Formats: sequence, C-alpha cells, structure tokens
Amino acid sequence: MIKQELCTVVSQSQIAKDIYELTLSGELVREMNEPGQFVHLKTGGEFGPLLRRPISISSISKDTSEFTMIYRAEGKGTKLLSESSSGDFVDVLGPLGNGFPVEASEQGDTVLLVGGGIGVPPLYELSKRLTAAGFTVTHILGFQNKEAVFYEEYFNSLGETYIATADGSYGTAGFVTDVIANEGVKFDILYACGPTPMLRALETSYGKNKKVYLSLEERMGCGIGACFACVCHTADDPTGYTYKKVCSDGPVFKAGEVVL
Amino acid sequence: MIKQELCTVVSQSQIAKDIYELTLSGELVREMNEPGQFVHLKTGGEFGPLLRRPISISSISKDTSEFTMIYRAEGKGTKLLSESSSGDFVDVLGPLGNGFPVEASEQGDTVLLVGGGIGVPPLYELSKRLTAAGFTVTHILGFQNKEAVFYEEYFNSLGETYIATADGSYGTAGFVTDVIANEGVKFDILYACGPTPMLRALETSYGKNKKVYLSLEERMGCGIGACFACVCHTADDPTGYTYKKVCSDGPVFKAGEVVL
Amino acid sequence: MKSLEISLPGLFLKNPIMPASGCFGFGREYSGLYDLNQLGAIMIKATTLEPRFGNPTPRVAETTAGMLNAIGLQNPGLDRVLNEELTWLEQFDVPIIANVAGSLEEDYVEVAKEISKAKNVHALELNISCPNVKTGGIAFGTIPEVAKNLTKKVKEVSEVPVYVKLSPNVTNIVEMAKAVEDGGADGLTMINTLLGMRLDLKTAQPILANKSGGLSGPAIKPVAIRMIHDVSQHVSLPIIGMGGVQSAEDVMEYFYAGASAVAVGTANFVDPFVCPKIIEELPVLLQELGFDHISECTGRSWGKHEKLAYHRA
Amino acid sequence: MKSLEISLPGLFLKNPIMPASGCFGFGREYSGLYDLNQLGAIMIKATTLEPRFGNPTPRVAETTAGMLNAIGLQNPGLDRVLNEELTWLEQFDVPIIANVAGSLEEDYVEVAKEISKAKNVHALELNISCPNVKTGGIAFGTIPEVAKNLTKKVKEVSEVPVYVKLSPNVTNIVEMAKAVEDGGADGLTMINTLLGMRLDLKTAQPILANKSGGLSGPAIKPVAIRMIHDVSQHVSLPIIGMGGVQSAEDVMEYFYAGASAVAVGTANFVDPFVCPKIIEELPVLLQELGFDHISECTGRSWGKHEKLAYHRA
Ligand SMILES: Cc1cc2nc3c(=O)[nH]c(=O)nc-3n(C[C@H](O)[C@H](O)[C@H](O)COP(=O)(O)OP(=O)(O)OC[C@H]3O[C@@H](n4cnc5c(N)ncnc54)[C@H](O)[C@@H]3O)c2cc1C
Ligand SMILES: Cc1cc2nc3c(=O)[nH]c(=O)nc-3n(C[C@H](O)[C@H](O)[C@H](O)COP(=O)(O)OP(=O)(O)OC[C@H]3O[C@@H](n4cnc5c(N)ncnc54)[C@H](O)[C@@H]3O)c2cc1C
Ligand SMILES: Cc1cc2nc3c(=O)[nH]c(=O)nc-3n(C[C@H](O)[C@H](O)[C@H](O)COP(=O)(O)O)c2cc1C
Ligand SMILES: Cc1cc2nc3c(=O)[nH]c(=O)nc-3n(C[C@H](O)[C@H](O)[C@H](O)COP(=O)(O)O)c2cc1C
Ligand code: FES
Ligand code: FES
Repeated sequence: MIKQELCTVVSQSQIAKDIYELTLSGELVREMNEPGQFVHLKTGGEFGPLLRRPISISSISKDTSEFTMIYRAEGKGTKLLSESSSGDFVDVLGPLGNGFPVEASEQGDTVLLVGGGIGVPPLYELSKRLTAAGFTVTHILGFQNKEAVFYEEYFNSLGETYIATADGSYGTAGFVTDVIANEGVKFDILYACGPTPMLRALETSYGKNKKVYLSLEERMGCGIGACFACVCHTADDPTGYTYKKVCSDGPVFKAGEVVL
Repeated sequence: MIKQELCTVVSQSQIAKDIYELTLSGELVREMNEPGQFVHLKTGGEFGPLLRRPISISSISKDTSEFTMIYRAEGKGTKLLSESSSGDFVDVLGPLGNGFPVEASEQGDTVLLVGGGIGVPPLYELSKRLTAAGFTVTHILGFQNKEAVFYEEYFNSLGETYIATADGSYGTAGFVTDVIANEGVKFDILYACGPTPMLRALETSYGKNKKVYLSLEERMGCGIGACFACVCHTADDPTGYTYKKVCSDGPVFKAGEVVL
Repeated sequence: MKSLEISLPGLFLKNPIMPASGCFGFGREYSGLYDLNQLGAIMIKATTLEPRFGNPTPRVAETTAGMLNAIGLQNPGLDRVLNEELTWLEQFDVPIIANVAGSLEEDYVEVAKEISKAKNVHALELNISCPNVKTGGIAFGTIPEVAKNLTKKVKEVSEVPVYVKLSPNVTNIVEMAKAVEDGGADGLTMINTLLGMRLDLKTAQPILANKSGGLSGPAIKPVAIRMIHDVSQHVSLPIIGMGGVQSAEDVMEYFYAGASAVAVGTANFVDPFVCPKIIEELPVLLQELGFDHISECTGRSWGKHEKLAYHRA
Repeated sequence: MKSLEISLPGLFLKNPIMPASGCFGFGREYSGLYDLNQLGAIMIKATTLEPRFGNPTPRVAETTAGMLNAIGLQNPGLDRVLNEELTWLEQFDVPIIANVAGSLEEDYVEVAKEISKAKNVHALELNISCPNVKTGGIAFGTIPEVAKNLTKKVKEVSEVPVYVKLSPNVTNIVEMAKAVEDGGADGLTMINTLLGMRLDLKTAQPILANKSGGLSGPAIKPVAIRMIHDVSQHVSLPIIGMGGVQSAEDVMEYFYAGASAVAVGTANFVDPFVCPKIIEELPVLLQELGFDHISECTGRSWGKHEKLAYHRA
C-alpha cells in the first residue's frame, strides 16, 4: 500500500562526485516488498520546489525499518535534499510502482544486471535478493567517468562486477553493451536500469532471445497513476492509444512490452 | 552606508505570544548610527518568500557588532525567520532609512516615547540613547492583551513606563492616548511608533504644540527608495504629486510633514 | 459539516472542495489513499469522443511555484469512460462533474449528450480552454461568439447543468464569461492553465515534447483571483474557482473573490491528501474568521455579503 | 567581456543585462551600492508628460514566487526627468532606455519627442502595457491597430530607435508584435506584468489599494518564455526579454527563447546586487555551455543558430 510519511534521516553521505547515499527510517518500509520500486520525495518543505522527485529504493532493511537511496544532486530539488542531515525529516510518498520480478529467474539461470549511472542503485537490492536466492549474478555498471563510480565494492561482494566508463578513466572504456560483447558475458535473464538509449540497445540485442526486464525513467507529476504525465505506448500498438504508465504500471517492464 | 550581508544568528528566543527577539552579528552593525532605522531581511533563503521583510532595529551593540530585533511571527516570512537558530545565517540589507532624531531633544526637555505593538521595539534603542544623554524619559506602550506584552522591565529600567492593553487584561485598559490623558503625562517632545491610527491620534492632539516625531509603516518593495511602493503625500500638498518615501525619507517623519 | 454545504446548479455539495479535472484521473488512484466520499465532488479527466493518447513525453516540467503540463487530453474515450470509469465511481456518494472536450463542435455535442445521461454525472464542465491541443480548442476558448454557440449547442443536448471552463489566455475574460452566459451556461469554472514554456539549460530545447504547455500551481493564483473577482461582478453565474489552491486559506481567497466552490489541481501531486486536509481545516478557519457558513464568503471582496441562491429551476 | 557585447538598434551594450523599468528608479539608489557603469543599459522609470503621484498605498503585495505592484506610473514628469534625472545619469557610461508612458496619444508623442533628444537616451521603450492606469493604457496595449498607430506616431518624432513594451494580457501576442512591427518599431521589450490580485484573509479586501496590480517575478517566467519563443519566430525585431530573471541561467533561457538582451526587475528588490552578479556569472556559464558569444544563444530553442545583425541603418 502507498503511504505518505515524514521519514527521519538516519544518515546521508556523499559517495561519489555529486552522488549521495541517503538512508531514511519510517513505517512505510513495511510496505516495501519488491526491488526496483521507487519513492516520490518532497524536497525542502513548504518553500522547496513544487513537485516531488522520484528516486529508486536501493536497499531495504525491514528489521530496522530503514531504506536507502542513492541519487545525483544536480537540480534544485536534489541539491536541497543533499543538505538534509541525520534527524531531519523528509516527506516520502511510497513505495510506488512495480519492481523487478525476482521470480522470473528460474533455477539454473545465470543472471545479468546492467545499470547505467543513477540507474545503478535499484540493482543493489535486486542483486542482494537474487544472490540470497542462490543465483549467480554478474553486474555491469556504466558511469560517465571515474569520479562518478559508486558501490563497486558492494556489487563485487555479491558477484562478478564490471565497470565501464564513457571516458575510459576507469574500467572498460565505452558502454555497458561493449562489456557484454567484449567479455563474452553469458546470461539467461537480464535486468537493467539506466538511460533510455542503453535500455534500447539492450532490448534490440537481447529482447527477443532472453528474458529481459527494463526499468524506465520518465518525468512525473503525481507518481501514482493519476495525471498521465508518464505514459508510454505499448509495443503491440505503437502509434495507437493504448498505453502504460511508467509510475504505476512500471517502472519495470518486460522487454517488448512498451515502446522505449 | 547600506550593506548587504549574511549575518549570523547569535540568539533567538520567544519573549511573548508570537513575539521573537533575534540578535544577529555582522559588519553592517558599524553602519548603524541612529535609533529607529530598520533592516530588510530575506527570510528562508532561495526558496523562502520572495520579498524582504522590513524590521526595525531595537538595539545596537557596536562593541560586539551585534544588533537585536523584535518581531511578530505572523505571516510566512516572519514564521520562517522564527525557525532560525544560533549559528544560522540571515541575509540582511541595511541599515535603512532615517531614524529618530535624538538631537531634537534639547536640554531640559521631558521626553515621551509612545509605542504600539510591534512599534515598540525601535523605541528601546532610542530610550537608551536619550537616557544616556541625561534626559528623563517616560514610556507608554500599548499592546493587544497581556500575552502580547514584552520588554516592560527593560523600559522600566530606563524610565517611568505605562502599559496599556486594548482588552484591559494588563495595565490600563484602552489606548496609549487614554494613558496620556488619564495620567496627565507631561512632555516637551514625543517620539512614537505604531499603527497608523495611533500615530494619527497623537499627531492630531500634539502635532501642533509639541515636537512630535512619528515612525511610519508601509508595505515595501525595494526598501531603499527605488520602487515607489512606500510613498506618502506631503502635508503641504496633500493631493498633489509631491511625496516622501517611507523607506528612504522616513520611516521617521516630523509631525505635519507627511499625510498619515 | 453544515457550514460547508453548498448548492449549485445540478450540484448539492457536502463541501465546496473537489479535485480539478486532469489532476485526479477518474479517482481510482486516490481511492487507494483515502475515502473519496469525503469530497464535495469530483471533476473527472477530460473525455473525448474517441480515445486519445495525447502528446509525446516529457509532458510535465517544473517551474518556480508552478508546473507545465501538455498531457494533450489523453483519455480512454467516451465509451470506456461511461462503461468503466463512471460505473466504477458509482460506489461513491459523490457528484461527478464530467469534463467534456473535443476538436469539433459535433464531438463536444456528442460527448455531452451521452455523458450527461450517466447516473452520477450531475454537471458538465465544458472544456473550451485546453491549451494543449492543436485543433479546435483555441477558438472555442478565445472567441466569444464561438464559445457562446458551442455552449448553446451543448445546453440543447445536456441533461444536466453545464459549467463552462474559461481560459485565462484572453484579453478580456469578462467578455468571454458574458458570452457563455448568453449561450445559456449554468455556471463557470475558472481558470484553466496559462500558456507557458520552459527551456533546458543544456540542450536549449523546450523541456516539454509539445514545446509549450499549461502553467498551473501557486504561481497562477493571483491571476485566477483577479479574473474571478472581475467576472463574478459581471455575470450572475456561480463560479467554481481554481488555480494554485493548496490550503484552506487559499480557498477563502477564492470565495472572497467570488467563487462558490473551489477545485484543487496541481496540489494533489504535491500532497495526495490535500483535499481531505483542506476539508478538515476549512470549518475551523471559517469559525476563526467569524463566519457561520462558507456561502457568506462568496464575493466579499467586492461587497456581495448576502447569501446566494443559485438554483434557477 | 567581448563575449557579452551586443549591438541592437540604437544600443551598443557592453553586456545584455539591464535593470527593468520601474524596478530601479532613475538609478540613484543603486548607485550607492555599486558602480552603475557595470550595467549594459538602464531602463528608467516610466516618464509621463506631467508629474504623477500614482496610486494610493498599499502598492505592493507578495504572492507565491511573485509580487503584485500598482505603483501607477508615479514619476516626476518629463521636465524633471530631463533636467534632473537624465543629466545626473550622464556621469555614467551607460546607455539609457527611456520608458515612455501616457494616457493620451499626444502625451506619448510629446514625451517621446523631448526625451529622445537627451544625450544619453539611446532608445525609447514605449510602455503601452501598464496594467495600473485606468485610462488609455489598456487599449494601446491590447488592440493591434491602436498599438500600431501609436508606434507610428512616436516613430515620427523620436530621434532614437523605439522599442515597444508588450503586455502579456492579450489573447494573441504575436498579432500585437506584428502590429507594432508594422508601425515601425525597432525592437520589442516583453513582457510587462500579468494582471493579478490578492485578497487579505482577515478583511476579505484586496491588499492593494488599487485592487488589482501587475504580477512580476519568477512566477511569470514561463509565460514570458512562451511569448518570446512565439514572437521571435514571427517578427524580425530584436527582443529585450524580462519576467522573473534572477540568475545567469534564467538569462540563458531568455536568449534561447529568442531574446537578444534581458532586463531584471523584481529581483533587484530581492537582491540589490543581482545585476552585477549576473553580469559576472554569465561569461562563466556561457563558456561552460560551450558558447563563444552570447549572441549565438538567441533563438536556439527554435533553431536560429547563426549570429544576428540587427542594425538596419
Ligand atoms: C522511477 C524513477 C526512478 C529514479 N531513480 C533515481 C535514483 O535512484 N537516483 C537518481 O539520482 N535519480 C533517479 N531518478 C531520476 C530523478 O528523478 C531525477 O534526477 C530528479 O527528479 C531530478 O530532480 P532535480 O531536483 O535534481 O532536478 P530539476 O531539474 O530541478 O527537476 C525539475 C523537474 O524535472 C524532473 N526531472 C528532472 N530530471 C529528471 C529525470 N531524469 N527523470 C525524471 N524526472 C526528472 C524532476 O523530478 C522535477 O519535476 C529516477 C527517476 C524515475 C522516474
Ligand atoms: C519600517 C518598518 C519597520 C518595521 N519594524 C517591525 C518590527 O520591528 N517588528 C515587527 O514585528 N514588524 C515590523 N514591521 C512590520 C513587518 O515588516 C511586517 O510585520 C512583516 O513584513 C510581515 O511579514 P510576514 O512574513 O509576517 O507576513 P506576510 O503576510 O507573509 O507578508 C507578505 C508581504 O506583506 C508585507 N507586509 C505584511 N504586513 C506588513 C506590515 N505591517 N508592514 C509592512 N509590510 C507588511 C511583507 O513585508 C511581505 O512583503 C515593520 C515594518 C516597517 C515598514
Ligand atoms: C496534469 C494536468 C492535467 C490537466 N488536465 C485537464 C483536463 O483534462 N481538463 C481540464 O479542463 N483541465 C485540465 N487541467 C487544468 C486543471 O483542471 C486546472 O484548471 C489547472 O491546473 C489550475 O489549477 P491548479 O493550479 O490547482 O492545478 C489539467 C492540469 C494539470 C496540471
Ligand atoms: C514595482 C514595479 C514597478 C514597475 N514599473 C514599471 C514602469 O514604470 N514601466 C514599465 O514599463 N514597466 C514597469 N514594471 C514592469 C517591469 O519593468 C517588468 O516588465 C516586469 O516587472 C517583469 O519583470 P520582473 O519579473 O523581472 O520584475 C514595473 C514592475 C514593478 C515590479
Ligand atoms: S506520474 Fe502521474 S500518471 Fe505517472
Ligand atoms: S520600498 Fe521601494 S521606494 Fe520605498
């Protein structure tokens, strides 16, 4: 169920260039059941920016009623958010949307997780759950450059992890798709989150033959399915009027379900 | 000279119902030479209310580079201001306007200070200077009710002090003008600050025969004389186009100078 | 709460607060958050004859104290609104105001005729003011004669009172209001969004795929208040006011200006519980301000102090 | 800063940043705070033939991310502006744009004729859009034919290029722009304020003594951007943009939309040093964004990438 709650900042720290890790505690953690869901945050109170910001949940700790997010402080809202510190309150609406289906991984499947930039965070909780369920998980994480890399060790501790940077300053130079090709990474099921061009490339290459799940990004109003801000066409009716809402039908879709 | 500075909050405390006393430190205290001047405050930073708030300076401490204000937290800006605490910064523009002329009190004058509500604060610095200069000062301070009364002891320590409350819950029931009449308060020079009806009553009764100085209030834009938001007619041309700006020609005017 | 009950053509409202069209879908999502029976009414998303996908994304952009949208009237079309959405809404004891849109006069007339037959549709809101559709829309909302004729045609077929939603993007809003009054409108809703645009710092391109969009939110409230203040003095139609309402205090300002009820749009995105919150706070504020009944507030800014009785029938 | 130099009809600007009319008086107050020579130009307060006191107070009210003003064109009149203000301004090496207002056509013409003779007045800004004067103003700013004729009359007498300041309170801003272009305008300045109103919660009365006023500040920026985006594609006049500019980023958005220079109004009240701050930040931002010269930015949102040369003579 979706809740609105003033959650308490447990900790906040900068973990890469412009990238912050924020842990909040609140009762709505009880509602967080899937990796890949997101929350909609009001940053800065009454006088902050008007709209909420959608941010993925990167890890969930039911025991402590805490959850963590990783975000880039770039615009007005996220910059303001990055100023809050332990003990402050953040107005959270969530959890929202449908996450990655862990159950789509079947016994014996080799699992590949591909993340790009601020698409990396939700893969962390996903990977924890998959590895806990006994799957072998490979991670390919793409970043702009060395300064932007985060959570490499965390992912490393869960499975093999490749880093690609666009400028070649760290890991493989190039895109995540280059890594798959160059390293001959084998997999049965792919979960991905990141910029649309990346998702599109993955869908084109693997959408037909593998199980592929993609988490989309779109500008949002309500975040709950009421305002029609975040719709996309369905793949079987690409110019018609059938649609999916990224916020409430997604953000995760099966490859081939919607038009990227 | 007018300066803009991020001043540091030294202390803030609530001293009566909705009334706060705020002390700031900053270099612009050096520029504060007259009692009755004001500052223009940006409350709440980038995302706060758009316009600055004009607030009188209630006392100045050149030694410590600190000044104090007393204000009612009523609207959005002042409420936000009341949330700042020691160590925070406040964006101050000032000092602004022309204050009360201490030098208008001549040797042997009996001085009366009359304040109404949030018009009381600037009289405090004025009284300190007048008493320091050897004058006998009487204060009449009007408030809505008992809960709203502040600084009685401070004024008491400087000279005789009468309190009037509109609802009679403390001191004399009624207006400051009632106190003057009932108590037969004698004076040669009057300085006053408060609601316009109060100032008007004082001007009508004493403006002709005594030296009377009144501090006006008006909604402001720039606070420095550029926007023409705060003008009033001059008394010698009450329907013409000559004018005074409350922010830069005032806020203190001699009775009979401008139309109240 | 007797102090909040308002009766308007076609509408008996237990309170004067309702979500604005397009900001609440057909109520399904918000029904998961709170009991919709609390609402005075619901203005459902614009309905067109045929289903519409609307504009490409991005469809929203943030501005200072406001947002732009260019949804482009996406909706499932008349049939599905009738058979799926309105029937679903029947479970609630809340009057529905159906927002009717179209590109051609015939479309409006057809939708109005059919949708006004629905059991729970107590009034229509004729959307002649959507800034986000390329054809039709603009003339209907900006040329008095065209607006008047459309109103007349829709009135002829509608089985419930017709409120016309005015666009603020006109030189003379009073003239528009008078025209639709002449056309037989039972009430006005105002304002729709102001036309606006935002450009991206890095790409130099509009953030919205549709380039321009409709500006809503607190930023536009003073424009709405001014227009309602002016219009309410020149027509005798009740006005449902909207534009940037976020609090009970904002609602009071709309009533003072001349509104008889208030719709809440963008604020639902900021705080999904805003409508019930306002409904809870309003009677308290009313009492603090010394009013017995909300209807005493309508038009106070220009001296209309007496209670108003709008029912014509 | 070569990268900021802009040349417009009558104006050689060392940078494209100038205070907007009415928000800077005649410069005296701000000259106590910083060196006015830093400014690209100064748009002085509206000047009328006779001195004007303007409207009763309160004349300003705050709104969310905006303010309302109803100053009512207070100014000391043509003679004193010429003999006291403009002569005082001669000490600065800054072109002055004189904002010309009036109630009657003759007034405009007379003021334009005389003020355009002043040494440091390099252009006129014809204020046909002030929302705060009861007579005259409105027709000039909302009826294309009237605006065109006034422009023509003023052009006949003016010794310097004439920029016409457009009102956003119209249905069709492009039509207005084209009309004044036909009338011979050398440039446009836009936008003036949107009509707005605020009511006091306790008294139910308008906060402004004049009741309504002009809305300015960040709230209106998206409206201005949309209008400049549209107008700049339909007329070949240079545009000085304004409305809610607070930062170098905002300036870029105005250029992308189609402006060739930008004026800063309300922000001067928020931060009196805002103009020099923007002037300092702009070249840095330009470089970050990869531009060599600010003029490359004009009209980028709709594909006008080449450098513009406006001088006609
Ligand atoms: C489902 C979902 C999950 C996301 N998860 C993460 C995450 O885990 N970490 C992270 O750093 N970012 C995430 N994003 C992107 C994040 O929402 C934007 O970076 C953020 O909203 C930008 O806000 P701002 O204040 O920095 O920028 P501003 O420019 O001030 O934002 C202005 C407006 O545009 C919207 N906006 C701007 N960029 C984006 C964008 N890329 N996507 C959606 N809306 C945008 C904002 O929400 C706001 O409404 C996610 C987006 C979606 C849709
Ligand atoms: C020269 C001068 C000195 C003042 N000194 C003091 C003081 O020492 N202590 C104190 O409590 N108050 C003082 N005031 C009044 C104070 O400025 C207002 O109470 C304050 O601006 C209200 O802001 P807000 O955020 O509470 O209200 P809001 O309602 O949010 O204010 C909205 C807008 O209206 C303006 N405004 C509202 N009420 C007033 C008012 N009474 N006078 C001027 N502008 C107003 C605000 O500045 C703002 O621009 C002074 C006013 C002036 C002109
Ligand atoms: C996302 C969005 C969608 C909207 N869709 C419609 C619509 O379908 N029909 C309509 O008449 N108005 C529509 N509007 C306008 C609102 O109903 C309302 O008139 C406007 O937003 C002003 O109110 P607000 O400031 O409270 O949002 C929409 C507004 C938004 C923000
Ligand atoms: C207090 C005030 C006074 C103004 N006076 C004038 C004026 O005399 N002439 C004019 O053309 N515009 C006047 N304007 C409008 C501004 O020049 C500008 O067009 C408008 O405020 C939008 O810009 P901004 O949002 O940066 O303030 C005034 C605006 C304000 C706020
Ligand atoms: S964001 Fe409103 S429907 Fe998805
Ligand atoms: S407040 Fe601007 S002139 Fe006084």
